[in-house]
Amino acid sequence: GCARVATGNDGDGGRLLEQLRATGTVRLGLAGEQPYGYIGKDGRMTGSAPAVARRIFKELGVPDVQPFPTEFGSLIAGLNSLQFDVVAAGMYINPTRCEQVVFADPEYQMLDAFIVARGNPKELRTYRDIAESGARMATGIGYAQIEYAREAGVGKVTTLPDQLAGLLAVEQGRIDVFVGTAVTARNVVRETESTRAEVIDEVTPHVDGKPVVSAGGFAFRTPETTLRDAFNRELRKLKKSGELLEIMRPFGFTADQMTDLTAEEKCRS
Amino acid sequence: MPADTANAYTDTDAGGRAQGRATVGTGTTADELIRFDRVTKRFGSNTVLDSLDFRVFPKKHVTLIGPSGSGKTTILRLLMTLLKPDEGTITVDGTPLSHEERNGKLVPAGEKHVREVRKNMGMVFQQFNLFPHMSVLRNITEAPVQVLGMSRDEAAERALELLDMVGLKDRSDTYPGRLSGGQQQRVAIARALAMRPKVLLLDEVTSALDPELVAGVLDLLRDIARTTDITMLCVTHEMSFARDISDCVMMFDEGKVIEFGHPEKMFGDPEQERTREFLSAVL
Amino acid sequence: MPADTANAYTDTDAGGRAQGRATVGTGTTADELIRFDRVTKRFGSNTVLDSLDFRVFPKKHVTLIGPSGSGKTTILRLLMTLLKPDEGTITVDGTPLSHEERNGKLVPAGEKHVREVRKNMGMVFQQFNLFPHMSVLRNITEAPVQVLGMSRDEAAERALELLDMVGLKDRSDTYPGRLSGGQQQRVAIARALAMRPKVLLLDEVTSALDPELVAGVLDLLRDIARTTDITMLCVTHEMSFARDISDCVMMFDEGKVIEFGHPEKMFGDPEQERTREFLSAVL
Amino acid sequence: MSEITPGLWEILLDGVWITLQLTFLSAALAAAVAFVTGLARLNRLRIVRFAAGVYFEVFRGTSALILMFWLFFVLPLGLGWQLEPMWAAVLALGLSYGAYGSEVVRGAVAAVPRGQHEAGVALNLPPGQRLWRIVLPQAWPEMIPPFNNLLIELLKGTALVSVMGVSDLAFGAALVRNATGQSAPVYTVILLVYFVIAFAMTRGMRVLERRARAGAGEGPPRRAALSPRRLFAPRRRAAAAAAASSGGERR
Amino acid sequence: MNWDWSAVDAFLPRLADGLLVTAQALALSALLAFGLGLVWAVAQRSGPALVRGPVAVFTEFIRNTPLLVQLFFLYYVLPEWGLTLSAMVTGVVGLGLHYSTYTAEVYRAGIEGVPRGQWEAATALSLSRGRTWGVVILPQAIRRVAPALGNYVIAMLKDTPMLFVVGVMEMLGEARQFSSETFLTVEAVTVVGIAFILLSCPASFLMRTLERRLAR
Ligand SMILES: Nc1ncnc2c1ncn2[C@@H]1O[C@H](COP(=O)(O)OP(=O)(O)OP(=O)(O)O)[C@@H](O)[C@H]1O
Ligand SMILES: Nc1ncnc2c1ncn2[C@@H]1O[C@H](COP(=O)(O)OP(=O)(O)OP(=O)(O)O)[C@@H](O)[C@H]1O
Ligand SMILES: [Mg+2]
Ligand SMILES: [Mg+2]
Repeated sequence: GCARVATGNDGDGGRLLEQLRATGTVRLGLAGEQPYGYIGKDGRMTGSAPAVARRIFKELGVPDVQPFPTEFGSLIAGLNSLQFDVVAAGMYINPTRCEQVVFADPEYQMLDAFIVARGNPKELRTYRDIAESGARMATGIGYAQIEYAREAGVGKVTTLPDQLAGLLAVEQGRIDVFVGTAVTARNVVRETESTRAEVIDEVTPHVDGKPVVSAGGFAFRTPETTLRDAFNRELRKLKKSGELLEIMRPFGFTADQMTDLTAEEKCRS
Repeated sequence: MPADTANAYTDTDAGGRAQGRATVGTGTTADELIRFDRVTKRFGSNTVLDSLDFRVFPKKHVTLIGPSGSGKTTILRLLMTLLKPDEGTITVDGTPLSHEERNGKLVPAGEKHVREVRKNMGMVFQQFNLFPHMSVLRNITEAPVQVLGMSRDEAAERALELLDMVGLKDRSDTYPGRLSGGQQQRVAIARALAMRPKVLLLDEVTSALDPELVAGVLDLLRDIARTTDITMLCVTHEMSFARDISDCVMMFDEGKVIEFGHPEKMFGDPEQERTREFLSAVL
Repeated sequence: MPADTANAYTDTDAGGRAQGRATVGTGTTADELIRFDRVTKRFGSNTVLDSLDFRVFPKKHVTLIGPSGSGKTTILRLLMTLLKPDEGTITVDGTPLSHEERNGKLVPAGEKHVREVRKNMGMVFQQFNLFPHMSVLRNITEAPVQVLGMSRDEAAERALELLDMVGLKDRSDTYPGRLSGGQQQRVAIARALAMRPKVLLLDEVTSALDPELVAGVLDLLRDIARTTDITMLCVTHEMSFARDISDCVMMFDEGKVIEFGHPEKMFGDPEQERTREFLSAVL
Repeated sequence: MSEITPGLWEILLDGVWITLQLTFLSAALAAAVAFVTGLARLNRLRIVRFAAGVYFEVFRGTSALILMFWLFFVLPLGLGWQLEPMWAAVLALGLSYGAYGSEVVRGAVAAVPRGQHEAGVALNLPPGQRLWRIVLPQAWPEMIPPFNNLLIELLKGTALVSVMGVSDLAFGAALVRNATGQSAPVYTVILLVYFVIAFAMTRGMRVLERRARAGAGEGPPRRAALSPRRLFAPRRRAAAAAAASSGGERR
Repeated sequence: MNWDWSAVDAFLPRLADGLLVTAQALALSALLAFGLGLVWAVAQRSGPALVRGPVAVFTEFIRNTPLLVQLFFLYYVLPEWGLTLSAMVTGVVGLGLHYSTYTAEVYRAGIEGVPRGQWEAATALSLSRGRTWGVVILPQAIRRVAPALGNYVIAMLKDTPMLFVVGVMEMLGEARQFSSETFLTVEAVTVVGIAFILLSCPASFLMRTLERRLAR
């Protein structure tokens, strides 16, 4: 079909879940970012978020998941313009984003990490270091890290399509530091067996002077609270049984990164 | 000789100084085939035809002569509705070209009306204007099929007759690009005749031809003039041809008919100085 | 009259049937300015010049005549190195055009060598070929400055002298597009002379001009022929001009010199039937 | 190229298929738009000409990428309905390349000699028939070479949809690059693939042109010699000359 | 449609930044396209056979493959081969190189339009090859093709948004950044779209006037 009519906000929690059950397929918006959602070496969709989504949507009676890879910066716009049904990219939950979409409860929490040249010549360990040394920093389009950097007083932030571009830019000296989530940064450096770059782990961002622990989750269009609530119920079951960690562990997640934070809390902070 | 006595001049022709209206042939107003009433045509500030009046009765053959730019082509193009007059009325077979009656009022002619009156006219151009992407046969049959609603077979049969007449029966499957100029012009004449027009408009049909090809085309036109009832309006510089076929020669200058009459008279002993000058230059 | 006795024919001219070598002027081989040795030029299968031999001594004025396509322009273009001969050697002022000696061996001429021998020649074209984007003055000074290494001032001074000579001193700042054909051609002549060539090649320099402009250009060339030492090779259809300035007229046909001699003789009483025919057609 | 596993090759192949579909569908839309707009720009009525002219100017003035962004992200938010990404892409490409194509149609139709129109009138053919049977068959062969250039531009333009997340060839390349962590193999491969597609399309258009000219009563065009520069786009010279002389921008 | 004028206000300063970058990128890549195109054209007209073939193949290749992919290639592949260009340089080189293959055709048409007699006159005056090109042929060729070149500058302008894919913060890049921070996509993208129409319509109108003037 060519044109679809939007479900629109009819104030009753949306009917997307019914529709998904009817078609049996849900489309996941991915950002091509490891480990959250990406295309693997075998050419198939993989990542923690699709894995979790597959499990939960099965429980919800939607057997099929279809990847819709796009750029991180286009995820929310793509979701709202109905190109896919769910953002499954481990997106950090923050107040600005909460104005645009509704989040399920986070499935993980995480600190940030820096990819820097081997030996960390500029000695960058915190956002403040970047601001003070005037190092050239890059991150992804639409990443939450842009805001964290601004908070710390970093003047200019370059944006690159993904973490691989970031790693290359560091290796090639185009930038001094690429900022991403801890697992992402660690994975990309490990996977490419980079000899020219290394990862500074566990960088804590600050907002309003207070340290922030970021937490990421699935996002839905604002009216679709029924679907979100159903999703949350299943997610909580997985958390309680510990199955969530089992699903996410192959992608580099650890018990530390499991969380009981709720979307509501993260939307407020 | 004043124009108002023109009708009496000879049996078939009017002639003389054209202060009033030039009239070719005799009959009542109802019989007139072509009638220009105070027709004025301007291009920008250039007045090409200036309140022109003339009439032609059926079956007459009229030759228009005059210096370059005097408006001969313009007259034919007005008749063919390729141009619209700025003032005045042109009537063909009793029907005005540029107006029609609707609910008792005269309104500017619609496409349908114009196409209806256009059926009376056929035109042959200096540059032939055959359709290069159609075979000779198709060039001739296309309009009868599309406009007159003939069947393809019927149209083809008639086209072959016409091709036979113009001496090109064996070239019916050829494309125009393969024909000589003279052959192309003969096809163009056949194409115009296929629509069975009442009036045939011929605009210097031989002047784009190599000299050795002119005779063939003129002979064909002589034949047509002799053997058919068709009315002809013909612009030509071939004076001997004009003398052969014309019932009347009209001399144009500066947007007016300055003299008209039987070819013997016009070529032999024209009254106007301007006509004499012009003829001595071209003869 | 066999060609090998040609040198004795008159003081300045050779003439007669050109079975052997046409020679214009007298002197030793070392003095020869232009020399064609068995030069053959073909375009595809069309042999335009067929083992052509001729010599011209300095300060002579030679006119080439012959029917269209006989190869007159080709000869000038070969001399100007706009074309290369297929066989044979062309020598100008003792230097072969298409070969040079390097380390005692004859090798095909390089760009530098060709440019060196080209300096001997100036050419004026039928279509003027002035540079439209340069002023008249710049047209004339460009080559002396770039090629001869003159200073701009010196070149300009000399250019103004030349413009004075051709009667266009006051138009030095004009662009060629603003000049009449005759004026353009006079500028082209000045431009060629500015390089102080030994030989001036003129290829139908008046045939692109309106008739009333021809005389001015020919008068200028007559002046140049009379007052300078320059050698001229001239293709023209202006027979009276050829008669005035030429020391020798060469008649070409089918790639050969079929006759040559003093203009009085050539125009008055040519020996070859072909020449007579040609001259009766053009005179 | 060993880094590209069969699964990844499959992604690229799917991408080629999407690219071909996109090219074909948007070319069809563009052709329709080009004919409608191009003929409208020659219409008798001033208002029709003006409207078509405005369309032409606006779409020629916009950047194809921005138009796509707009159709993808703005139109749905504003209107509350959403096109499938594929169809939004076809719409964006078809509308903008159709605008360029209208210039080709207009030029070719205007170049049919006046005498042909007049002969049509003299034979009393109705306006539609004059256009359809007389004018267009003669204009059509003239349109093919510039249409070929446009088609190549359109093929190249399809790569823009990858920015919108449509999984065409260029998007497939980004996925493969991300999966393998290596850029050189995959980008070299897909540049070659684009080139091969462009080459095949050019050859196809040449055949079409030869047919059209034969159908228009002309002899077949002279066979181009097999030099590398002619091998590709033998009629480009004419196109460049046209670009140099007429209002032709690149597409 | 909920249109937010305050969003337009907030975006305008960013648009101005983007416009500056667009202008820089356009100016530099246009210069590159003009220069390189001339090199291709001259090389194909009078270079040695050994140069002509490869130049022909190379320009055909560039011309028949997408600029977007070429940008990725320059940005991601060249560094693997040891040549690292900044985003801006990548954009300028990519855009300039791509369009040089178009301007080459324009120059070629222009050069072929210079009458043969001009070459011959230059030869007859013993002007060197370089001088013949530089003083006689090219000035005439370029004069006739100036409007066509201008049209390509407009086409290049409309392709500058592609540079944002390698991180050049031109107008569309600014709009993307702005909307990913504020989610005011409608306003930002619409404003950029209008900006492009406002830039390129008068420009192409100007070019057409120039063309008509030169054609006379
Ligand atoms: N479409 C037009 N636009 C402007 N002026 C025109 C047009 N058609 C004809 N004219 C002008 O009208 C005048 C008469 O033209 P017309 O073609 O009728 O002359 P003619 O008598 O047929 O001349 P010729 O013997 O040269 O064919 C001329 O001055 C011509 O320049
Ligand atoms: N570049 C060329 N390619 C092919 N054939 C050529 C070329 N130049 C000249 N020719 C042919 O060479 C022959 C001689 O030409 P040339 O121009 O020397 O004759 P010409 O004596 O100057 O004639 P004209 O009096 O017409 O100028 C002609 O048949 C011409 O067609
Ligand atoms: Mg006329
Ligand atoms: Mg000649």
